Amino acid sequence: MALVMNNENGRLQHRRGAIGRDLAGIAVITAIAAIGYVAFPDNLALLTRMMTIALLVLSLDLVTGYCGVATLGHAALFGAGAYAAGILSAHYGINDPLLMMLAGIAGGAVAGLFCGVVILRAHGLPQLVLSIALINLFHEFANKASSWTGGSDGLSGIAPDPIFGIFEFDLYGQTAFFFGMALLLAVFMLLRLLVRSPFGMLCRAIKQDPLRVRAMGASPKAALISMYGISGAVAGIGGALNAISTQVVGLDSLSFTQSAEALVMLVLGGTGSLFGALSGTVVFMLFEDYVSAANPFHWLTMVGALLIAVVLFAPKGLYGTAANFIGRRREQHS
Amino acid sequence: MSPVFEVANLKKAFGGLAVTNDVSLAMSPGDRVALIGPNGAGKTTFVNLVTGNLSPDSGEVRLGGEVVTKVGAIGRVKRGLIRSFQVTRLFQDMTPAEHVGLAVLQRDGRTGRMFGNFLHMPDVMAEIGDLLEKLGLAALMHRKVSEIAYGQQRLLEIAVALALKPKVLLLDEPAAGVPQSDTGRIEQALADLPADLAVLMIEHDMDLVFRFAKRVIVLASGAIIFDGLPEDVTKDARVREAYLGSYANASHIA
Amino acid sequence: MPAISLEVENLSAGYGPTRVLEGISLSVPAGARLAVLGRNGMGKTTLLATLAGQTRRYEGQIRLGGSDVTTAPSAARAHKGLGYVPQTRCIFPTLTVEENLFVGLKTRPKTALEEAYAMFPRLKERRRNLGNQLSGGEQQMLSTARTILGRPSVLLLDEPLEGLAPVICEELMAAFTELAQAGDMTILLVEQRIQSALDFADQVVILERGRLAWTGTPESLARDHETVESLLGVGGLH
Amino acid sequence: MQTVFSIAVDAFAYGMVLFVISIGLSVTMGLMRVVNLAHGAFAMIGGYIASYAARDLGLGYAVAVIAAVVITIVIAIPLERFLYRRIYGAPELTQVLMTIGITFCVIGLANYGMGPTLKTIPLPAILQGSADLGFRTIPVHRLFVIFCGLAVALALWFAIDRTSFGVKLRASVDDAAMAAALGVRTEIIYAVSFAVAVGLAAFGGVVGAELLPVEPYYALRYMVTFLVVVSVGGAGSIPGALIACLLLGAIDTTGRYLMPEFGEFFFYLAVIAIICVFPRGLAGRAK
Amino acid sequence: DTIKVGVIGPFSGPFALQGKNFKAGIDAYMAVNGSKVGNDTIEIVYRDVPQADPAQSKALAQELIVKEKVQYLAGFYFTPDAMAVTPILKQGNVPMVIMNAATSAIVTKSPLVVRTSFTTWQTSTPIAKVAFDAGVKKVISVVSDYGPGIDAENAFKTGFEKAGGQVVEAIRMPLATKDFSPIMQRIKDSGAEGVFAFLPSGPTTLGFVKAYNENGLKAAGIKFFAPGDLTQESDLPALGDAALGIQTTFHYAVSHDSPENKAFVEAAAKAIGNRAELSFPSVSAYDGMYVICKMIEATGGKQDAEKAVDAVKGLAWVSPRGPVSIDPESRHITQNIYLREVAKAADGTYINKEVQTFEKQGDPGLAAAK
Ligand SMILES: Nc1ncnc2c1ncn2[C@@H]1O[C@H](COP(=O)(O)OP(=O)(O)OP(=O)(O)O)[C@@H](O)[C@H]1O
Ligand SMILES: Nc1ncnc2c1ncn2[C@@H]1O[C@H](COP(=O)(O)OP(=O)(O)OP(=O)(O)O)[C@@H](O)[C@H]1O
Ligand SMILES: CC(C)C[C@H](N)C(=O)O
Ligand SMILES: [Mg+2]
Ligand SMILES: [Mg+2]
Repeated sequence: MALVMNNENGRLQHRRGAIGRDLAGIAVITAIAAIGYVAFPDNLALLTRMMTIALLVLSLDLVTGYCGVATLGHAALFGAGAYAAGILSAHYGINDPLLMMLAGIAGGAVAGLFCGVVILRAHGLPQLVLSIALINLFHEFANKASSWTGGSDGLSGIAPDPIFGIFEFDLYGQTAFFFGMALLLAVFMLLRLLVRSPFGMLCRAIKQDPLRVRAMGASPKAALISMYGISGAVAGIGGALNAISTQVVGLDSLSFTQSAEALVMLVLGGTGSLFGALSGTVVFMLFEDYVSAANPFHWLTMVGALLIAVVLFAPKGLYGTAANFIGRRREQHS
Repeated sequence: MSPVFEVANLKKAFGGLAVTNDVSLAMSPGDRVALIGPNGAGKTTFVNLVTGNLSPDSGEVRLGGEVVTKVGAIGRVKRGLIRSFQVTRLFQDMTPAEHVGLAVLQRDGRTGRMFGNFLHMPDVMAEIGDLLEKLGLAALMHRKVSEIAYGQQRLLEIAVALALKPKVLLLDEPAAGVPQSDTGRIEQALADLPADLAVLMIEHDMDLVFRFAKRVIVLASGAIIFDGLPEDVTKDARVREAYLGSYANASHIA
Repeated sequence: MPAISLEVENLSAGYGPTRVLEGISLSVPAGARLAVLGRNGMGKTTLLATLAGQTRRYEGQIRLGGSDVTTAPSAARAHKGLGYVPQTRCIFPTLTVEENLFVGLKTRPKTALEEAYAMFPRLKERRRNLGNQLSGGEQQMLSTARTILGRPSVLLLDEPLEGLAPVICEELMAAFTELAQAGDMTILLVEQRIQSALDFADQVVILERGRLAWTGTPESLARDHETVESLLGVGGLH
Repeated sequence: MQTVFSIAVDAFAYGMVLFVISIGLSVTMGLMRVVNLAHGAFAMIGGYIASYAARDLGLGYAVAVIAAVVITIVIAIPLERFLYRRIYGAPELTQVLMTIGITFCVIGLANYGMGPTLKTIPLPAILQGSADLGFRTIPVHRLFVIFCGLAVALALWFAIDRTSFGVKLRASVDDAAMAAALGVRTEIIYAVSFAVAVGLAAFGGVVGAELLPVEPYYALRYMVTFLVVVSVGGAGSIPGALIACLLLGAIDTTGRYLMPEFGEFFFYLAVIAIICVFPRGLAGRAK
Repeated sequence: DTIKVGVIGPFSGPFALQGKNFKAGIDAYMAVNGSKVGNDTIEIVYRDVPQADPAQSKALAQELIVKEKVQYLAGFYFTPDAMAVTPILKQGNVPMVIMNAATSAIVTKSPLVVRTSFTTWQTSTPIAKVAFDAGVKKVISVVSDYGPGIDAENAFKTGFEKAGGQVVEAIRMPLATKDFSPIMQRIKDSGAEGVFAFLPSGPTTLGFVKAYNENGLKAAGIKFFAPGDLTQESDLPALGDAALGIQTTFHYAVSHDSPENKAFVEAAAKAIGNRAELSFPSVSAYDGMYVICKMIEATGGKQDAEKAVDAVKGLAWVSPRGPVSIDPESRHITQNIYLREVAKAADGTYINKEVQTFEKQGDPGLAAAK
């Protein structure tokens, strides 16, 4: 039994564990990306799309997995980022991808703060419904503001310049792929720092018992709203990447469906861990891509079966369950 | 000495039930007060009222002379009014180290920091170590709270309150669920508190009450029916009947 | 229902992969009053919860009044006469006091509720309140009353005095003693206040890290200062 | 004035349709605490069965309704036994994943088996046509739905608040382990409640089919509507759900009349406003 | 050689029916004409985009071009999905044949786009004349509040006002509208003699048409005009008697009486399995395949997008829907638009019966945009 664990030892182990997992994380992401690059050199667009969605799912994990906020409207943040970047290019002719990215971050963060303020007014199911109401309002608003957003026809005319004036966003999607990869890695690293920081710990505590946190003198609401802002920035990066690589922004990026799909991916991978968010996205999208190409007409049944199977055999999500299993093995061996 | 903590004419009713009925009391630095009374007398409600978890129907709460009735629960904590919970409220997925670490960081206003890790902050770790050692939880430091026994959770509850370095500490049945073998640790931890701290403890374990308190307040049906020295409380007929029963006759009081 | 016996043979149990109890064997005759003692985290709650069918059992047998209930689910054990008052009270928070008691009635008529109110008049005053609006002590009363209403033959009590006023504690212990002596119930009591437990029990077991470390009578334990000190961590009993 | 009356009638009728279709979800979500996103899937299955019975087999409407409810329950029994039982008490998000998975499967299978076209349930002669209210006419079918809604509301309220089954169900949901320890056979309680909820879903799917026509995507298309009305009412509260349906029906109808182009804004802003004022839903109990 | 054609469309999800029609049209073409063009064999690669999702559409198109090495892209039910693909056509050297997406502007986004379907402007303009000729002078327009709906509203208004009528009110209602009673009340209160409506084909049309009848609008003699989306053939069995007599204008009716259409319907019905599911996207897909085959012929199977597109500019042929041609300027299809009325056929099924023909209609939408 590991009941009596030496203090100093425990700490060291924790420390080593955390840093080890950081490095492992980077290694794994890079490796997967490299494998993806080698295995699907002709399908970089799919991989880029996976990265944009991964950013959305990571961002969702920040509020759902770490703060316990139930939301089916997270695409609002993603879409805000996408439209901000897209409008900058299509209406103002500012085509620098980095500037567009900044616009996306800002758009996402602002939407995040706004959504946070509204969504945090309730808990549980009513909270879920608030988020649904919000995403529908965003969607409807974008539909109405068609002179800005192109409405249901989509915002076209986005023409990002080459990055640093050299790397063009072309048919083969190399630039978009590496650009996305760099962004994803950077975001992942920053988020690893964030979730382990005192602030991250505070958020986890809030998820479990906000009243207790108040009794410790911290304001759950203030913390959650800041987290929402950060989450918005991350989703905004995903949205902007989407706008830059697709060069069209559709209303779907601001839809309930997109939000729900992101939530499904997150839960599939396992909430409350960045790896869970990533693995959920990768598995879901690869699976979907594979079965929908194999049978474009009836693949939905297969996806449904996958989700059911995951709940039955990996109730904490793919990564969550695997991590649990490995953790237990380790404990038994020590 | 001027009181650090003062309550004046506090009233609260749930529906028709007056749970806190015109309660006034004051505590000075260094006070060690036990608040006892029958079940449902309104002790926990009193704590909820003064900490701002409930809002009173009327009356006033003052902290260090400042009226805080309108200040929220968080503001009162920041001013040094700390409570523990009768039914443990802990973060089930977090470890004792994280609980205490969070309390320490929050106290120092460092929970807004978005990088770094408390495990790498020597000052924080030292404080966590000391406190958990004192309460006998050092060995469980990195286990999830959901996996430790109830009695140990009770001790952690107190550790968290202490980590916040209160000026006024309100303990709601700190020893409930803690075995006799460990109540000594609680007493020791309380004894080690700075002398100028005011402590109010709600407790049904009379042995502990009489060892700890220098002053006893008895609450019954929402009103204070006794406020005085421990020696005198067992002599009060109303208290004996409503609360103590045969305990008062026993020879436990040293 | 009259009291029945409870036998446990070589029981091991725990939570998921964590083993907490190891090879516990006990034989509690009908009408006996057994005190289960032990320091913090030694497995007392786990033992009672396992008997009630609430944790994972790995090995061993449990017999209730001679019939094997080892694999029976919780509800079936309850119908065979097992009553369980958990340490954490487990009040149904969204049910009123009366509804909480109602669940405990099993098949008895609604009029039996008065028994509970007679035992704890406080509950009668609060009977329309929701479970989560009760004070700590009131919840404790409700939890105990709820189980007793079902007239169990074997009653498992996990720290039933926690949070109760001294005068109520006395009354309650007296009531338990009476129930056992009348042959209505076999009682297993986990209690932190060793003195109260010893006053009540006619048999004592002490748990140490999930194993039975000591078995005997209250009198012999009171004399055995060494055991008291090493297994209970208390410096002698008064 | 006449217009106002007219709108009021429409609003009431629409609200009751919403109620009939979503009330089963209030049972699963509020009482059993399962976020059952597959509610629409069961409603749709009911719709398909009724359509098949009435249109293809030429059975009577009443027979079709009963067949729909019964067969849907029969289909749901194995699902309850092997899938739902695994997620009682699980975290909400796990339930979301499982029930979305079930929904996807049902959609896929319906699309495969029944084809992607709309299916109708022919109404009997007495439910066809319009009734004259004096100042306007209203489809007889809507009156029928209103009647069904009120009957269902009353029966459910009685079963949940006034029967020992209701108490045991609520106890099981609050703390299944403790309820079991007190002798409540929670599995049976759950199975029965689930069957009732599914039966209600099927019933709603059939009688609501005039407004929400049956097709494979039905299962997801109206999910948001169901979720919203149930949660705004306060999940688990029958009167709450009724009030929410009538209120939201009224807001939606009025908004759609006054400013159709901002219809969605009206509806969702109202939802946000209601929840901000009643953070637990209109009749949500404190937890 | 094998020449691959990538088809992107909604093959699952809420629009699965329309995707199924794409496939039926394509299969029908292959069944009638064989899958060989010269020495080349055509192979179709399907990719599913269940709902409008430009990012996914683009990713799939990219995959089809780069990995599957398709020489032609086709399909595209939704405008944004088509829009997202236009920027990569040139570099990919791939022409794109649009089999549905109905916003006029798409063809302007790339010279490699050819459209064999229709535009909302194209199908909604003639109904204005029909309404005016029927003696209706005041019309209220009611459309779903999204791109195609707004196109329809503008097209009708332009046409109707030109004819001399007046659109007294223009209502846009959210796509997700379920209960249309309040809308019907609005129509009644507006005092219009007729209503022009646009709703995308699918479930909502049922509620709309029923509400029109049940709220007494039909009885009150308020005439109903719409483009054919509202009465697509696959929705007719559900609409039933409620739709009888509704007049719509559209580019195709399954009941169109011509030998070409008979052959097409027979093949397409076989391909789709259930004749009742046949609807307008199938004919666009069929003709799309025809155009692609012409392109393959012209390029001899070599990948040369520009040449391929040039070859079909001005191409004219007799489609199942009637005589059609590709406008060399816009690369959009010029076709007859028919006025149809929902009627009960001899065998008891409901059909759109053609009653009037507007010949050789181009796309007025492009002109309007200028
Ligand atoms: N939200 C509420 N609504 C209604 N009644 C309440 C509510 N909260 C508490 N009460 C009632 O107020 C009374 C006082 O409760 P309180 O928790 O303050 O008692 P207490 O003195 O702490 O008792 P104990 O010693 O048992 O913990 C109880 O009878 C309780 O039922
Ligand atoms: N849910 C759980 N998962 C894993 N381990 C647990 C769990 N609950 C308890 N334990 C462990 O089992 C051991 C025994 O716990 P138990 O609650 O039975 O002790 P106890 O004797 O009742 O203590 P107390 O006097 O504090 O109530 C403890 O070491 C505890 O850490
Ligand atoms: C009316 C529909 C056939 C038009 C199609 N949905 C589009 O986006 O163009
Ligand atoms: Mg209390
Ligand atoms: Mg215990």
